Amino acid sequence: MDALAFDLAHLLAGCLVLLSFTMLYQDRLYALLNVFALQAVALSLSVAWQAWIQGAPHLYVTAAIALVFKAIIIPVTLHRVVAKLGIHREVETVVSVGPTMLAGIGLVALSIVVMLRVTVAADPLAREDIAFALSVVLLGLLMMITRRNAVSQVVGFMSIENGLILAAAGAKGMPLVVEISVAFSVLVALIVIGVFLFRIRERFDTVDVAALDRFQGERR
Amino acid sequence: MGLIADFAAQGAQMLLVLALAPGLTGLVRKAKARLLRRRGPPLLQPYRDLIRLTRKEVVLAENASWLFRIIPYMIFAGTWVAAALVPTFARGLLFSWSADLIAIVALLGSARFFLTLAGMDVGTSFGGVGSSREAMIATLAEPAMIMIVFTLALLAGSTQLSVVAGFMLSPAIGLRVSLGLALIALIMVAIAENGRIPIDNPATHLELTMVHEAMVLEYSGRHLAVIELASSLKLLLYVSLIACVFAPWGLAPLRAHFVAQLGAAAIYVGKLAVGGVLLAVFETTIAKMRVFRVPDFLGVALMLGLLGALLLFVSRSL
Amino acid sequence: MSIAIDGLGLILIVPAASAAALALISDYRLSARLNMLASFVTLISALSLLFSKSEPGPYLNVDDLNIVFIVLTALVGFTTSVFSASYIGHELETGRLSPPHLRFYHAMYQALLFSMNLALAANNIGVMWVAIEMATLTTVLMVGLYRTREAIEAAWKYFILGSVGIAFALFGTILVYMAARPVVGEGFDGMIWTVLIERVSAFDPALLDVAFVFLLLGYGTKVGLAPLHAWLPDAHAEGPTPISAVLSGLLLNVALYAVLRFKLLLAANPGALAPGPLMATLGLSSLIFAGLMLYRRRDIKRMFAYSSIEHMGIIAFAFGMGGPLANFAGLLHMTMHSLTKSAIFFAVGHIAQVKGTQRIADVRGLTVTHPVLGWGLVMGVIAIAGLPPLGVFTSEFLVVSSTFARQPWLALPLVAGLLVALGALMLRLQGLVFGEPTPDVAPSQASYAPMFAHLALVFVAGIYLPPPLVAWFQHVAGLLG
Amino acid sequence: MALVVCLLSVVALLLIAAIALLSARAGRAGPAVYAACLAVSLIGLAAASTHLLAASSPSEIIAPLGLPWIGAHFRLDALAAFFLVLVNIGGAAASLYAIGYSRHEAEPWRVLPLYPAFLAGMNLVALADDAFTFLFAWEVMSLASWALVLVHHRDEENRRAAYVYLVMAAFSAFALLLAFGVLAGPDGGYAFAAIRGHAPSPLLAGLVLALAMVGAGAKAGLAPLHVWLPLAHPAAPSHVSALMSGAMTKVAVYAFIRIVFDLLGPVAWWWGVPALAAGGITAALGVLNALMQSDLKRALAYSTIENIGIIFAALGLSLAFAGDHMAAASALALIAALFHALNHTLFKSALFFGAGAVLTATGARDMERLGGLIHRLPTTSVAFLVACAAISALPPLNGFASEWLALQAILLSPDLPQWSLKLLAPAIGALIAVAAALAAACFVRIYGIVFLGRPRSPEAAAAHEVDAWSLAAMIGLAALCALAGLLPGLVIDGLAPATWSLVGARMPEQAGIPWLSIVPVAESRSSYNGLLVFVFVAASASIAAFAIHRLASRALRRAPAWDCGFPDASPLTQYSAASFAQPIRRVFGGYALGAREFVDMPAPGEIRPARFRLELHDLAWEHLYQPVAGAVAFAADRLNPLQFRTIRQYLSFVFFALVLLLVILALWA
Repeated sequence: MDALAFDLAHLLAGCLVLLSFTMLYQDRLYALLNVFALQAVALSLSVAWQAWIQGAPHLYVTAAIALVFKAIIIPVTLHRVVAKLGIHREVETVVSVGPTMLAGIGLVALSIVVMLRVTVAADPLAREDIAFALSVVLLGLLMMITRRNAVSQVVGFMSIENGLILAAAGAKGMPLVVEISVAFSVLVALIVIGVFLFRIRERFDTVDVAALDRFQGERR
Repeated sequence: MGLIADFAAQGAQMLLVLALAPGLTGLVRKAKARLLRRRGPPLLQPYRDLIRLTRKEVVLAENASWLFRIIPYMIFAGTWVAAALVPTFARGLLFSWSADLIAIVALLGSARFFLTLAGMDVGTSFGGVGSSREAMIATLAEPAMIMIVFTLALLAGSTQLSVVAGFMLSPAIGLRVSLGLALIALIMVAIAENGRIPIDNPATHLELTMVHEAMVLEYSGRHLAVIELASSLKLLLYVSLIACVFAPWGLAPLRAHFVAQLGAAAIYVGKLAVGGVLLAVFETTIAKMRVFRVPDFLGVALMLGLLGALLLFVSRSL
Repeated sequence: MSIAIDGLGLILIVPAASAAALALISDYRLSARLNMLASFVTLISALSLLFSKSEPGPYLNVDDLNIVFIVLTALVGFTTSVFSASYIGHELETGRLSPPHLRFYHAMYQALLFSMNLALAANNIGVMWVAIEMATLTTVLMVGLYRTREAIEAAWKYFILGSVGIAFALFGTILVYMAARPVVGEGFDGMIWTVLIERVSAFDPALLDVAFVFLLLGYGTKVGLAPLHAWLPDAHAEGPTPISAVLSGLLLNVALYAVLRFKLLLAANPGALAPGPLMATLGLSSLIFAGLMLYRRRDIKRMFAYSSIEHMGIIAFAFGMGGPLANFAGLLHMTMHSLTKSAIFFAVGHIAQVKGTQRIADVRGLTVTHPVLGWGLVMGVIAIAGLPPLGVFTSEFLVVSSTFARQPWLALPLVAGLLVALGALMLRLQGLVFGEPTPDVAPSQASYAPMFAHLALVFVAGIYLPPPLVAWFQHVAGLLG
Repeated sequence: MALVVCLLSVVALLLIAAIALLSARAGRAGPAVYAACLAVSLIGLAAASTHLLAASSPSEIIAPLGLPWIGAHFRLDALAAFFLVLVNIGGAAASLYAIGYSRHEAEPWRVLPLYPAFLAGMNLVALADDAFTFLFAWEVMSLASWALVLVHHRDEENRRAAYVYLVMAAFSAFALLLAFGVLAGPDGGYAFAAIRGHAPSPLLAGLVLALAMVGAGAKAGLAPLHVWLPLAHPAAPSHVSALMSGAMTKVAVYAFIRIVFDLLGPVAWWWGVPALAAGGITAALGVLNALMQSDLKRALAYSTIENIGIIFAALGLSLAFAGDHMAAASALALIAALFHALNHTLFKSALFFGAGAVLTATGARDMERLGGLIHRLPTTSVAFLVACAAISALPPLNGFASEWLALQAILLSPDLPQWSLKLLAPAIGALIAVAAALAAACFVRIYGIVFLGRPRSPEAAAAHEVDAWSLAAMIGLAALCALAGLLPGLVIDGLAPATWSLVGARMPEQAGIPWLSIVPVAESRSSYNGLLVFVFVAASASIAAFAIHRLASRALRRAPAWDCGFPDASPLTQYSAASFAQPIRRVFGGYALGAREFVDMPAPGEIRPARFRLELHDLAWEHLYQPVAGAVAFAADRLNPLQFRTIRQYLSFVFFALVLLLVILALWA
């Protein structure tokens, strides 16, 4: 494993984390979607690179899925959703961006501390990947809980999934990665469909999750 | 032979208390009257009353039950048996083993139980007044009595009256605080139990104050006679109880000679007379207290009894 | 995957095939019968597993740990299909469902059974993950079946929370693989359970710890441990009652089973931190939280959903305490709870149909109008409250007494939680079955057979446990350490 | 052999329950079921009493049930045999009574299947010899009685009573469960034989003692855990009330004795202190409350609490003696406790039967609506009177015999070395004496208001005597009360094996003593002869009656009551239950019951009526139960909003849980 491979993988993984931050930073839905598409591209690149250096052809499938499905189809669909449902364009935040960013930095630090401490046995490449993947996951979750409307939550969830795929690809020689990524894509697809077609629209005039929650299990 | 003698002694004692009881009541009345500068009824007046009552017909309230009619005899029997168990002039009587001090207290308690029931049977308001007040007094007097029994039993190591009396005779007994407390408590209890002033006034029929009289208000004729006899028996019982515990001198020992027993009987009558006069003096010197001050009076008795018992419990190890 | 057509294969193939077939049949009576038939065949083949010992394959394996759960799943799946066959017709009449929905429902039912059987029988942690995700998706679709606002709300909540949980579980799985790789080498072996458990002692403990955190939170979300429980009450309350029964009776067990698998790993690794305290804490919090939440419930199904949370808490606590007694109790409690709770949901389904409402306040005096149903519910609730002569008592007896003997200060909150929950359950039960009865809206057609079958099993187990079962449990309890 | 018979009788009872379950709706199943229960109870009674009187050695059976690796242990020793006798006497009497009484039951199918199960549960508790079986039977007993309390479930009050009862029953079961957990140890030696093997450390022993006090006490009605009892016992049908008060509370006493005397190993002197104190306080408090009730059955339930208090006080004394190696004294106190338990079963069952008869005859439980029933219910009134006299500890009945033994035991306590006991024993003695006196007052009140005087309502005026079965049960129990009071020696000798097995001593042999007296320690110390006292009283009473009737007049005339010259028509001018209790309430009520009187007396000339209002507070309810319930309600209210959060907030819970755990991991090593 030569230095270039390591650096490149490192760089790509770092890109994903960076893009997650950028997503946290966005306050416009369209921009958010674009950044997400970008992250998907970065993901597919890094997966492809992993496929190259690990010599694992099946990872190319995963990369392809990431590229086609998440970099193109999903963002486009979500653009249409936003347009169709006439969601107001800005992202409604619970916590304002500044504190969110700080929290995100804290999360990245946490994940690096945890992961680097525990993966001494694994090879350095895997360590970096896992650490970055964990931070991407945490940032995605942070996004889900600090954003109000469904689209941005879906995006947050998908970035969590990006992190997972990154980790799966980084884990050298891990079997079933393709199956797993496929399964996940199904999940994501269902969520999007749920937002778009799957009855949400015919019931609610907004996909603001708060509206979904207005019925709170039991009427008080 | 011995057994027959024992039976004779026992029977003699029972008849003696029965014969003396009205006399004691009469004595107290007489003494009180004299102290009040009245001539007062003759000593034998109670006997006359009893006989006259037994001759009269019974006037029974319409809704009086069978219980109402048998209760007088039960009261009388209970009191009489209790009185028979107290060593009056002789110790170690035949049946003294059949019941100890606690049993005597309980016998009196059962007499009271039925008396209070009788008060409620006809369903008049006065009966209820008497019964409920009697019950209230009993709830304090009986525990006090039990505490006194504790004290004596702990001193003598027995709840058998004969043994207690014997112990009191023995030189082993010195002057004891607990005994003093017990004596005072016993006197207070005796006053309460017999419905004497200051607890109750046997001579009154003033509705607000009467207790015992209110319960027997509906009785008449022989029933009333039996009840009156029973109450004077009770008075006698308490006087002789105090006498045999705190002044046990002159008690004839077990299976004593006939003459000795006669002498003892004479001494006993003397004791009774003294006790009766003392009671009369006490009653004339103080006034009747309100019904709801009675608990304080009896509470004092209970506390004294408990104190006496506690002192003994603690001092046992010293 | 290549699967020999033995019992192991059948429990997967039969549901899968019948799911496909049911998706095509439109007549709901026929499909309901087919549903029952398929579940029955599954049950038979699951029972056959008891007698045929098969070698662990790369994907599938049957061992002492999962055999009991496979049989239990097949059994409850069968009884529930019987119940739903008699239940679902009524829904059609009242117009809450339409024939296409029913077609979908039956297909999904078999798909759910398939995925649960797969998750249980999987010898590969990746396969297990995929199967559990499938189970999640199918149940989400079924919870949303009624298309009421509430149903969609519940389904959506379940979906989002479940997906996040699934994501965590996947991350944990990846970490486990990474921990395994240095020891067992790259490739398939790194995910095959039987291999992992043999070599686990050499794994890097620190990595296992992190992995277990993710797995516990991930699968724990599916188990419904507080504070990850939020999806559970609504999903139970808004879906069709047979699905509520399957959810409480089976799916929670499957998720917990997954947690147990990984607990086995940690238990077998000397260096790893003991997972016990973590599970015990989560369990205790779930128990007390759910017990208190029970008091303010107004919806019957939601109340019993909270009681499921409570019992999952008890089970997690038992496994967290560890030791042969507590583990035995935990396994027993899992079995008893799934039988009892599904029986209770059967009864609740009847009640909802007869009285036309799920509001506790609108149902009274059942023992007067429907003695069989009412006393059946009484028996079920008594069982779930942990009172004899029913099986849950045995397990709670073991949990409490063994805990108190070892850590008294832990037993006190445990007992307090149990008492609080019992108080709430009994309070509501008295309101439901006693007092002046409320009028019916419809006659009850559904059959009582499944409910009483379950209760009979629980009753027998409360008095007499068959030695083979005990042997299984004791062996597994030994493994769980 | 006897053990087998007892187990078979349990099985038979369960079978009866099953049959009743299947055939209960078939109309007239009631008498048959109760007759069957009666037969089985008598068989069990015979078996247990033969085992007890023959003083045969304990026998054991292990059935392959319950916990698989332990099995269900059953054991019949003297103690168990005695309590089986007790339970089965109660069961037989109740069944006999119910053969007639059950005809008035509106929904018999709610009672029939549960009644035999209740009996079976009580029998099984006494037979159980391992913790699991014990608690199993214990809970079955509680559940069956809970369902029986709910027979008249349409009444809101009854539902509430049943709920409180069930929660308290579960509480007591959990307490016992924890106690057994300590005794059994971490590796779960739940068999009593194994537990007897090793004695726990003093600290653990104290823990077990506390738990046993709480667990058994809560079931038996020991203050301050007694509050459920006066709610639940009256709510059930009367024959069940009788069983609950007469038998079930004794089963709780049995649990206490079994754990503390038998399983807990060598006794320490201080074990007696809590039981002694709690017992004395319970006795006084219970009877005071009983005096204040106007509901007949509730008053009886409170008096049950009083008797439980006396029993526990005697048990505490016995523990103290045993701890100081005064075996004989300990045996005396234990005998007093057991004897009193037996007596309470006898007279309390009879009293509840009487209350049931009054209920069926008049439909009223409120004493203020009763009166004059001695004319309408002649036989019932006799049996009830005997039971009242017995529970008021009047010689020569059985209540006096056992309380006399208890006082004798207290009189031995000065020999105890510990100062705390020296001070406590006489104080408790005083409390018990007060309780006895109050009990007499209480039952004078009950009998006087219900049976004597004039009827206070038309129902009472039109009452009719109940059926022969009920009367037979009441008369039989009254006869047993008299018998046990006249020949206490037989009971004491019968109990000797139990005391042998528990404290290693017994009271002196009573059978050989002349005139059938009983002598606790030595004749010079104290002796009592119920038979002789009875003969005396009877003889002198009849002599007096005979003499007067013979020598003086026997004339008798009926006339209106004189009443001091104010004959009044209305029965309402009689003393009522409340007014009878008023003096005692003024004396004791202020402290013990928080009794408050509010008199609103209009000034002269005003026309508005004067008003009198009375407040009674059950302090345990207000200071123990309500705070706990309030705390739970508060927590529930605070937590409830968590049901109404948004998905995002739920997600954030998950998120924070994850972050927390990760941080912990990061800080771990």
